[in-house]
Amino acid sequence: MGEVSPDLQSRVVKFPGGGVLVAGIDEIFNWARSNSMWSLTFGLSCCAIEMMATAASHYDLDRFGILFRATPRQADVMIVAGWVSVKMAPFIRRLYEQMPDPKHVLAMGGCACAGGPYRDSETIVKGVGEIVPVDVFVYGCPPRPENLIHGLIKLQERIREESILGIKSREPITVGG
Amino acid sequence: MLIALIVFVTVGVVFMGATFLLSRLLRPHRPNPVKLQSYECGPEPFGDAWRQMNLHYYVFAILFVLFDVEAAFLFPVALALGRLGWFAFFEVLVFVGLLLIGWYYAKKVGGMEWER
Amino acid sequence: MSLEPRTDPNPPTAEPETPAKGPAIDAQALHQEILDLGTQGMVMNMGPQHPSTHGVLRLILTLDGEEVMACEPMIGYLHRGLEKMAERRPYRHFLPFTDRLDYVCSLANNLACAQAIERLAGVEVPERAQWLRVALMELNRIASHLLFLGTFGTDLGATTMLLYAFREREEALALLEAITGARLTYNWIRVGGLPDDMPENWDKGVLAFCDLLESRLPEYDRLLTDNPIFRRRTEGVGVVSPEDAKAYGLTGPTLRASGVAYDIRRWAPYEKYAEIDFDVVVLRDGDTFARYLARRLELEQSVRILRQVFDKLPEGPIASKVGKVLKPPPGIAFSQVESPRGELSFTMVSDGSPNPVRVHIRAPSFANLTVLADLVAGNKVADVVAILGSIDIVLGEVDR
Amino acid sequence: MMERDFGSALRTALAGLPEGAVESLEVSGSVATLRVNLGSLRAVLESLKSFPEAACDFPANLTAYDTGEEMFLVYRLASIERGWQALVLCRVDRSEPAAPSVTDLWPGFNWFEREVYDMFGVRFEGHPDLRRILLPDDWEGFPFRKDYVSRPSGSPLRGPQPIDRGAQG
Repeated sequence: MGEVSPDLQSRVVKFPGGGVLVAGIDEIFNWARSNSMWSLTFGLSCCAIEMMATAASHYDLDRFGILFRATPRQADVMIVAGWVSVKMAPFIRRLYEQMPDPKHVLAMGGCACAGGPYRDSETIVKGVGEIVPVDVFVYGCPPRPENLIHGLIKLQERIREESILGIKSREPITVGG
Repeated sequence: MLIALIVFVTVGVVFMGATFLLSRLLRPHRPNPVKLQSYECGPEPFGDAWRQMNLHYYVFAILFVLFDVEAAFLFPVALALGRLGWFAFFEVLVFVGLLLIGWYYAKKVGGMEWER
Repeated sequence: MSLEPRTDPNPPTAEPETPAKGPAIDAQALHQEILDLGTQGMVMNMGPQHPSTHGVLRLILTLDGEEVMACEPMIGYLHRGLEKMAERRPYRHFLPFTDRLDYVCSLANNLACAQAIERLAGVEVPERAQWLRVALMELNRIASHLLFLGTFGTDLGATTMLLYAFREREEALALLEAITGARLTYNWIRVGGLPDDMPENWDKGVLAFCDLLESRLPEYDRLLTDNPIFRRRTEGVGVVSPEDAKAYGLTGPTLRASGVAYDIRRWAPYEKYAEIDFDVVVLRDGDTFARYLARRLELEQSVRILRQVFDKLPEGPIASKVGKVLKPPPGIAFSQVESPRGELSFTMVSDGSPNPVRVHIRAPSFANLTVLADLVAGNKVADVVAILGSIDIVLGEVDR
Repeated sequence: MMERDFGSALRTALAGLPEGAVESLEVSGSVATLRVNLGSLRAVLESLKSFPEAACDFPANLTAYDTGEEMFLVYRLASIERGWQALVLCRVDRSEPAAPSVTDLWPGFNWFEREVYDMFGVRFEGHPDLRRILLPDDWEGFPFRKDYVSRPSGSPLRGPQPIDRGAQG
C-alpha cells in the first residue's frame, strides 16, 4: 500500500500518542480495504473461465466483498488469470500502473505464476512476476475455485497487516495447486 | 429559529471540510505519468477526445436529464400523496401530462432515434 | 460484399412537417443542417482488456458518433505457437496441450487431436469407447453452451442469466469431474479410446442432470428468449446471408443460424453419431437472435443424444492396444469434430518419425471471427457487443 | 456410387486445364486428394469453385507445412450440398515462397493466408492486406519454417527454454 502524503508522515510519528492514532486509523482502513477488494476483470484464458465460475452462484465471491470491475480506475486487486504473451505484456504493465494505490496482484494459474506448460514457447513470458510485482501466487491449471478463494483470503490477511505509513515486507505468498 | 439555521450550516461546512481534509491527508499519493494517462482498454490511447462530437448526443443528454428530473420530482409526491389529497394528485397529472406532450414531440421529430 | 447494416424492424415514419402557426422556421432543414455540421470520425480502442471481448481480442473502431464506420480486429495476444511446440514432441505428448485451445470445451479438442492421430496411424477405437466419447462430447457441449448463455446475457446487461446458467454448469462440471477428475482441462481421450471406464451409476447421474436441465430451460426462455429488451437488441442486428456465411467459412451455430445445414455430426459422422437420431438446428434469419436461439435449441438436442447413448452403451474394452512408441506411416490426415463453436479440424503431416512434421489446428473461432469486421461496419457501438457475443469466440483457439 | 460420381465430376471439372496442371488425383470415401503444381493452382481452385457438379464453395481450411526440404500449401474445400471435400496440395519453392491469393474467391481465407504468411513467409499476391496476424509486428523471421532459429531472448524468463526431459523422442 502506498505511503501516505509526505507532510503527514513525518509529523504524526513524532507526535506523542501518534502511534496509537495511526494504529486506530490503520484498523479502520484495513478493515474496509480487506473486505471490499474490487478486482479488475482481467481474464486472459482458461483460468478466467474458472474465475467466472468462482464468481458465479455456486462459489460466489460476493460474500467476500469481491466485485469485478471492468476499469482499472476502480480496482484494488488485479487477478491475472491466464498465460501472458510477449504481445500482451506492455498492456498488463500499463493497466497495473493505471490502478490507483493501494493495489495488489494475484497471479492465478501455473501460466501466470511461472509460464505453465509453455516452457519452450517463443512468445510466452514465464510468469507475470516479471512484469508486475505479485502478492499471491495461486498455482493449479486451472486452480480449483477453492484454491482461488484460499488465495484471496490470504491476500485479505495481508491487507489487514498493512499500515497507511508504509508497506511492510512484501515477499509473495504461494498457494499450492 | 436562527440558531437552528446556523447550526445546520456549520455542521454542513464542518462535515464537508473534515472529510475532504482527512481524505487528502490520509490517502496514498503516488502519481506517475502512465497512471495519469487516459485509460483505453490497455493500449496507448489514440488521439484525444477533443473532437467535434455529433450533435445528437446533446439531444439525448437533454432528454435524459429532463425526464430524470421529472422522476426525481415524482418521488416525494408519491410518498406524501396520502396526506396531500386529491387536488395534489390532479396537479401531478397535469405536470406529467405537460411533459408527455414534450416527449411526444421529441419522438415525432426523431430526437429519440439515432440516425445519421 | 453485400452485408447490409442493421435493418430496423420499424423504420422511422416520415418527418412531420412543422405546425403552420409560429415563425416559419423549417425544423426539417434546421435539423438536417445541424446534422451536417460535419463531425470527425473518432478512432477508439475496444481493447484487449474489455468485459465483452471474451478474452483478449482487440477491436480498433473508427466511430462517427454512435455509428461504427470501420472495425479492425487485432488478435495474437494469447499466441503461444502451440503448433510449433507440437513439432518438438511425440504425437501423444501433444494431447494435454489441446485442452488449452478451446478451453471451454476441451474434450472436443482432445477428440479432434486423437482422431487425427488415429486416422494417420490407422488405430481402431472399440465400440464402448466410441459411445462414451459421444456422451462426453455432448456433456461438454451443454457446459459450453451454458457458458455462452451466461456471458451473452451479461454482455447485453442481463447479468442474472450468468448466475442461472452457471448454476447448471456447475452440475455438468461435477459430472465431468466424476469421470475425468478435472473441471476444465480434462485430457481424457487417448489415441485408441479412453484412459478408463466410467464410474458406476455415472450414467444415472447424467440422466438426472438431463432431466434437471430440461426443467430449467423455461427459466432461460423467461430470462432471455422472451425478454423484449433482449429481442429488441438482437433481432435484425448483424444479419449474415447464407452465401456470405459460406463464403466466409463460418461454421457451427453461427453458420446454421443463417440457414446452411452443415453439422459435422450429420455431414461427416464420426464416432457413433451415425447411429444416433437427432435433428440439426437450422434457422433462417441469420441475425444475432438466430445465432443465440441456435445454441439455445442445441441444448435440447444434446440432452436427446445423451439419453440415447446410455440406452445403446455396449459392454467391452475401453481402449485398443497402441504400441509404446507411435510411428505413423508418412502421409497427411485431417480430423473433423463438431465443437460447440463449429468445425474443429486437426491436420497432421507425418514423415514416419515419432514427432509430427506439422500439426495445424483449424479453429472455428478463428474462421468465424473473419466476418466480424464487415458485419459490424454500419451498426451502432452497442451492437458491436451483441454481434461479437453472438459469434461466441474463444481466444485460446483463435491465437493458438 | 459416391466415389464414382465425385471422381468423374472432378475429372470433368478439371478437363479444361492444361496437361501438367493436376499431377495426381485420388478419391477415397468423400475426400479427393489433388496434387497440383503452383502455376495452375489458381485455375484449379477457380474451376473447383465454379463447376456446378463439383461446386466446392465452402473454404474449410488453408495451411502450409515445411518438411525442411520442400514446402507445401494445403487447401481443403468442401461442397456442403454434395457432401464431399477436395484436399489440394501444392508444392511451393522454399527459398522464395509465393502463391496466388484466393481471398477474392473465398473471403474466409483472408486470415488463413495472413497466418500462413506470418508463420511461413509465403507471400500471397493479390491479398488485400498481407501483414502479420498473430505475432507482434516487429517480429523477425517466420517461426514455423524448419530453418527458423529461435531468437535468443534477453532475460531468462522470455523466449524458449530447452525442454529438459528427453521429449525430442
